[in-house]
Amino acid sequence: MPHLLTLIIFLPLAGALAIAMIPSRQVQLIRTTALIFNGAVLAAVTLVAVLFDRTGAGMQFMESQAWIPQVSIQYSVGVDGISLALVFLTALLGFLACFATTMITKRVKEYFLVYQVLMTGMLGTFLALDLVVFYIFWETVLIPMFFLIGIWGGARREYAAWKFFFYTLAGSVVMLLAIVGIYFAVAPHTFNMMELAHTAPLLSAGLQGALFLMFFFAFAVKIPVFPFHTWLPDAHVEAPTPVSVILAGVLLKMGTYGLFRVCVPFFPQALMTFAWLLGVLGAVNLIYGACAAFAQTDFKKMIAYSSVSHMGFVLLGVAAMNSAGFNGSILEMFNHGIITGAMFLLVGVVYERAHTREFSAFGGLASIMPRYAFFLTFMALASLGLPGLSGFVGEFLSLAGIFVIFPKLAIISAVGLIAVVILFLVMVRKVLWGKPRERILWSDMNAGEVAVLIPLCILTLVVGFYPDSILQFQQQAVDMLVKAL
Amino acid sequence: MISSIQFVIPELILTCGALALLMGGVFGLRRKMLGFMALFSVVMGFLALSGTPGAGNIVFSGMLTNDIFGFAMRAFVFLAAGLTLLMSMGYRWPDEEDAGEYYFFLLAATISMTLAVSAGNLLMIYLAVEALSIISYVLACYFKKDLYSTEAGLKYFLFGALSTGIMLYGISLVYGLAGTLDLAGIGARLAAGGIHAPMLALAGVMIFAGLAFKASLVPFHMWVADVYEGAPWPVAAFFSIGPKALGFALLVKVFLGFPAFVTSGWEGIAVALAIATMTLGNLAAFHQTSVKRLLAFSSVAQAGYMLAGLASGVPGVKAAFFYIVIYAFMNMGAFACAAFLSSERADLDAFKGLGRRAPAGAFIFSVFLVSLAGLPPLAGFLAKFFVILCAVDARQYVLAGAVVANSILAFFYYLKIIKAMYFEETSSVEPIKVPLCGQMVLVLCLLAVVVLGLWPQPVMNILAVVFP
Amino acid sequence: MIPLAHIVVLSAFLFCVGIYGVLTQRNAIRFLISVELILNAANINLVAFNKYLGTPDGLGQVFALLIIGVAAAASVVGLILVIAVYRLRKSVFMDEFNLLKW
Amino acid sequence: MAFWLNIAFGRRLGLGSAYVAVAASLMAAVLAVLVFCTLPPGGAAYELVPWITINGHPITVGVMVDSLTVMMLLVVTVVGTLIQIYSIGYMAGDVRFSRYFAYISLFMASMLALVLADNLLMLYIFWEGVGLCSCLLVAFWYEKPAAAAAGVKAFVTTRVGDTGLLVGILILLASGHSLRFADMGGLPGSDVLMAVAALLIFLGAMGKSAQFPLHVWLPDAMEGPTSVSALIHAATMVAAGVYLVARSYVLFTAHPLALETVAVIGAISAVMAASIACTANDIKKVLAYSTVSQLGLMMLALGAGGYAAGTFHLMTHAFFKALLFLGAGSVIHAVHTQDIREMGGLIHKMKVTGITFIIGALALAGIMPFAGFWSKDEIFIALWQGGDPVLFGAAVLTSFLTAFYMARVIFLTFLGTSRSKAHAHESPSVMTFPLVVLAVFAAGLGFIGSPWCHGAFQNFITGADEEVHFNLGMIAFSTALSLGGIGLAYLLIVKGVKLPGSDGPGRAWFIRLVANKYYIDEIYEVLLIQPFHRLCGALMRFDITRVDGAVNGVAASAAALARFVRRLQTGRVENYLLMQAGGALLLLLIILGKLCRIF
Repeated sequence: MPHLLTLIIFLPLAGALAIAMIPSRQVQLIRTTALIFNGAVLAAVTLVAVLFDRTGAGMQFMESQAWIPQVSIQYSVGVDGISLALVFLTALLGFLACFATTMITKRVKEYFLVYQVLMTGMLGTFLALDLVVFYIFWETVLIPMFFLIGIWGGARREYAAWKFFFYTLAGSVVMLLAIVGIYFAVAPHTFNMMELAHTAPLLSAGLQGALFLMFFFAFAVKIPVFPFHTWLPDAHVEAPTPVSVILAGVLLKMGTYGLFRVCVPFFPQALMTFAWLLGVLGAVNLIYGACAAFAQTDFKKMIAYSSVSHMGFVLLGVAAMNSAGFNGSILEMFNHGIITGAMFLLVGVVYERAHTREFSAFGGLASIMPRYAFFLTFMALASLGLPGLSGFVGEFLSLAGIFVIFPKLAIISAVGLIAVVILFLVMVRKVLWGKPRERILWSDMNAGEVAVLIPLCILTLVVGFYPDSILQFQQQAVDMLVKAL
Repeated sequence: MISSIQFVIPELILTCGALALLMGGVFGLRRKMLGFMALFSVVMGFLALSGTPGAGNIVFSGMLTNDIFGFAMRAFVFLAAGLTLLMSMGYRWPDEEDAGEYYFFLLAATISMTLAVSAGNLLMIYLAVEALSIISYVLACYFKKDLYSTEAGLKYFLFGALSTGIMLYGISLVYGLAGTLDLAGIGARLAAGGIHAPMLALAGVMIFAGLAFKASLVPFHMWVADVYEGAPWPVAAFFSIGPKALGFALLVKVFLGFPAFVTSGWEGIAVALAIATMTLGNLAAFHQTSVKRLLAFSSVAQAGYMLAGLASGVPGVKAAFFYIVIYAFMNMGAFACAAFLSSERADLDAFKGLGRRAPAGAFIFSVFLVSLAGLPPLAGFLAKFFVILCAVDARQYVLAGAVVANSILAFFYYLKIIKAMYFEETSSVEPIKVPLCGQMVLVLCLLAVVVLGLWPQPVMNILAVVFP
Repeated sequence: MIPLAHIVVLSAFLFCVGIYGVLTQRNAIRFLISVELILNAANINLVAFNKYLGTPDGLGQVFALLIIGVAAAASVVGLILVIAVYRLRKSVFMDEFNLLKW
Repeated sequence: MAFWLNIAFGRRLGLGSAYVAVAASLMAAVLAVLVFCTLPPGGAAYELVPWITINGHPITVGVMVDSLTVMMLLVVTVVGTLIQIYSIGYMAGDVRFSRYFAYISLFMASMLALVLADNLLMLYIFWEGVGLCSCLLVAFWYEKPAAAAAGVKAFVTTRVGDTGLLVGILILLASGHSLRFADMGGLPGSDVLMAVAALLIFLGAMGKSAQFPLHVWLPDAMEGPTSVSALIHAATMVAAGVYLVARSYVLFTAHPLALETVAVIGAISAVMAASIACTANDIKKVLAYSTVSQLGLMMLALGAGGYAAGTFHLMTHAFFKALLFLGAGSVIHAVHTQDIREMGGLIHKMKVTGITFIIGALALAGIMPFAGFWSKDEIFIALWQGGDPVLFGAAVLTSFLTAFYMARVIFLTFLGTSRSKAHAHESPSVMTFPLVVLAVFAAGLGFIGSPWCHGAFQNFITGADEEVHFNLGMIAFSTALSLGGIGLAYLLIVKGVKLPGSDGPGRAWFIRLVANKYYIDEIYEVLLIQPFHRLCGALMRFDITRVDGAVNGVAASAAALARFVRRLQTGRVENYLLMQAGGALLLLLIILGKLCRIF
């Protein structure tokens, strides 16, 4: 399979073309087509994971093709341990979210068209090895997301779509400047990430710092890092359920992935200088996100803010600059994708029944929706970092990593973790416990809804009990990163 | 002399075509027929262009120059004319009146532009630009019973006459300072030195004002929106690519040919004007509700990006012209889409629900708008990317920053159109049909925008030859 | 012989008058006349420079003639436009032409 | 072999049937006995699979079995099995019957794994696991708002302590030490960091074992089913804190400060909780505070160096406290109230329950032949030897109060006349059988630590081989103490004697203070919970108005600027011209300025 990665990237686009051919009346056929193509992507990604050489630290399945030689831009893709986890996550959530797309009834064809384009953008971002190509895929995500939120979203969808678009755009144009800046800074001029990993660390400290901050700003908006996070609650809340899943599960990871792919290997000196900043922001994210989430009355908004909180761990892991921190950080990305994705699915389940997301409308659901109660409790526990479930491993590794460097931050974060615990427990109490309100005659989750959640639950358990199942893929890549520092 | 005649064969073909059109109009040929005739002569002229003698000869005793830059720009002018013609043929004109004259004027404008880009003498430049201006006034005023169209024509005239007048005065000063109007001669004289610098600067500003007027650079852009809005859609589209590109070509020809101008602070001026142009253009477009005005201001902003390229040294010129080529396609595409999908002076409400009524049209329009905004993987992104690349290379960091900041601003109003088309619904569900010629121009531009976005080599190779 | 400087000052004066007229006149016809002043200022320059700097080919004078012709054409078109507007609005005052704005 | 314990309990969630649960825990009990029988001297450790590597330190999933482990295994499996049998009766008819057993099984599995874990991280993982089960079981009747709130409170409060444990683990990790218990002996002794780590680990133990000031969750946790209270909040889980301290005892013994802290906290908890128990009227609350108090006593013993005493008391306490809770459950089952003021004379109607309860109470009060006496005696001896009069006094006071409140409960509940309107009846045999078995243990278990058995327990647990002698003075003293407590209760409650000065204002103030649990909940409410709510609300508002406001402000200012620029396009030619001319003039000036080097 010489062009496996290219196939993975453009398979969804092919799906989009196929969907474009189908008349918009044949809704079922469109759905099936989208599902088939996303399933094929998942299968291909799984194949990559199976064929992946876990002992190799470098890029694998590389493809390289000169594109614009005048400015040495190459179409270059490859996968290593860090991107593999995220690509798999993307493919999995992409498939599951596609499967869970049952509530979309208007303009189905257009929905799946943009959805497929979105998939290509996300997969490409994680696989690109050339900064320009990376940027192109990165930006490709914006417009489909703008549509997905703006057309199929909730009541304030337009506001949310605008805000999402412009906020993240503001971040990415800064990244564009930084990309151009790094191109001219290194000798020989190149956009190739593999070469940059060798040449960029040689830059002067000041230059590294400036470029690092520019890149970091771009990623910070996407992650999102306090104080650039306010697009997130709006976008997550207004987006339809499957899109929220993708947003939280994959889009946020683009930012953190960028940290690992760009900020860490290119600017080790700047990373040393600004590690405290990352650490502090991580801790702030963690606590601020949890506290802000706690005060929400909207179920989905609460989950959205809790994402901010979880992303704090990823930042902490990066700030740690050691193997535990990086491993924890990457694992946390993966876990957060799974857990929060599932959380949004669960919010969607009650939203479809209640048509509201206010906590005050719920209560006592455990009595009338036992299956729902199980899944929600399970995922809430995973979110709050219960050992034995996947969330804990990432968080613990991140904390263990940061403790070596900034013990005070680690302690503050550990204490802040209590807020996360309170947050999710109180959520469970508000939604599931208590007396069921009168006149609620909601049905429990149907087979489809359960089927989507089960793989996520299994992954949560497996990673929680045997984290090496994921870690073994990334270990070599992380070791290489750490060694380069 | 033979080579001189050979050199202008394309223009001669166009002239013949134009005259034939005038006659055809008099004899009452159908608009469609006239359109084909015009297109035919442009295509023939384009073919003839490839047969003109190689670069290097002096033609018409230096009034025209036969160089590769002029050659490429002539080809570009033919391209722009061809696109405009196709669009005009696809456009739903309200009546059959004055069709012959319309096409005649278009061809005449094309001729004056080809002459302008290959001019070797300031006077020739003035004459060609003045001719183009006069034709443009008439074209803008094409709906002569229409309050808006006539106002547009008059306004264009008022500004145009003043601008060319000022330019002429500047030319006359240059004549006094250099003793010649021949571009090569002026260059030699300037290189020799000893010219009264403030006077030269005064002349420079005056000539710059005249050309910036055509290129719609701030502060000489005030006319743009009013004129575009009053003029018919195809005319506005033509203005937005033909004369604008001409303005830039002449700026390059005149200013980058004068080393003295470049060294005396023009680079800083160019940077400042580029930033001002894109910013003011985008800000003015920000709240527009009239789509034509919106696109007009957008074209002002785009001029700012092109100027940003020019302000970034020699590689920047290449980037600027890459931008101009891409811009021609995407802007023409955007104007064409807007023209076909709505009416004259349509506001944003007219675009509501177009995603339903004309799915293909709305999609293509969105592609053009997104490309204008500069989102990958479309050609508009690469164009902007190269400009930024050159700006950073020339250490114009502020300029590069302004370009990216402006692209955020620009997204706002481009997306507003897209939003109207897709997010909002209307009661009307009647589908909108685009005529065949219209479809052709759309597909042509779409292909260019998409293919050049993924594979920019053809244009880059040509530019590499033009600017060695 | 009149010094070149005098002629240049004259043309500059004409130019300024033209500019002043352009900026202050609300009447489109007067505007046209002011523009003609600017063009003539340029013509004076061309002719004078040609004469005083002694360029052999006399191009400056030829150009002046050409410009007179072109200016005439421009004025004609301008007048046509003014008339077209006048027909519709019964006015030639430019400050009343602001249908197209913002 | 012990690994099989784990497997047997691994994934049984959802199987649910009570019999499966009971059978499984019975099997576990048998296996535990087997482990006990085959335990090699000095314990055994099995490293199983590598789990994760943290900065080069590999963490493995491993099992460690030594005497302490075996003791805990036995306690957990035996008590657990009995309580599950009891639950069959107690939970009969509940809508979520099978869910209950699923949770209980999950708890048992976590608890056993916790006990078996060979390193701190593994322990921590299952530590949280038992916490979760506790939370779920407390909130088992989640329809009751109080139960739901108590569940949350239980988890969150223990989580505060767990954070300490977590940080403690992090300190050990970061300073390059092994997390394995077996390797802990080799740690450098004088390191201040290690003392901090030990204290933090103790913080975790405080949370779990409900020690002051983190004890507040335990009384509230009584909202759960009584069998749960017996299993989790009396016998096993809360003892995990003590277990943890015992398990990492070397860390503490290396640092006198750490050990002292343990003792002081234990003493405060013991006395305070005992005093509160004297005023509580809810039978389960009395027992809950009693648990806090007894756990404090264990901590006190450990802190004073009485390793064997503490663990011994842990074991005996597990049995008699489980017995008491189950008895209380039986009573509640019968009279449908928890308020002891509404009971009375129940011994006539519920003979088995009554007698076993009294046995348990006597054990708790520390009356001669019963289990509690021997272990408490050990603690007294240890404290006496420790030589700190204050700590010893605390233990004495606790012991006295314990006897007092247990007697009070007995007098009010089982003796005297019935004040209950409900028709009480004896519980089914499936509930009374475990009571009887536990009563046997409560009565007899103390002997294994008594001089008659030559201190078998102490030698087993410490691995030493020493003779334990009678300390007649201490025996007499403690018996007198207990009897004194009982006597006081008799006087006050049965005879209605008023203590001199008990009506005085100062005394009333004191009683109110005690009855309101020293206002600790209220202090938390004011100092922590309300500020947290306010902080969250403030942060949310800050988020909306400031952070988001800044973003929207940027957008709005751009829009305002755009509006202004748009207004520049007046449509009037003269304005345009003026601007153009001005612009051109400006250009000229700039250029000229540059020429003249002004700029």
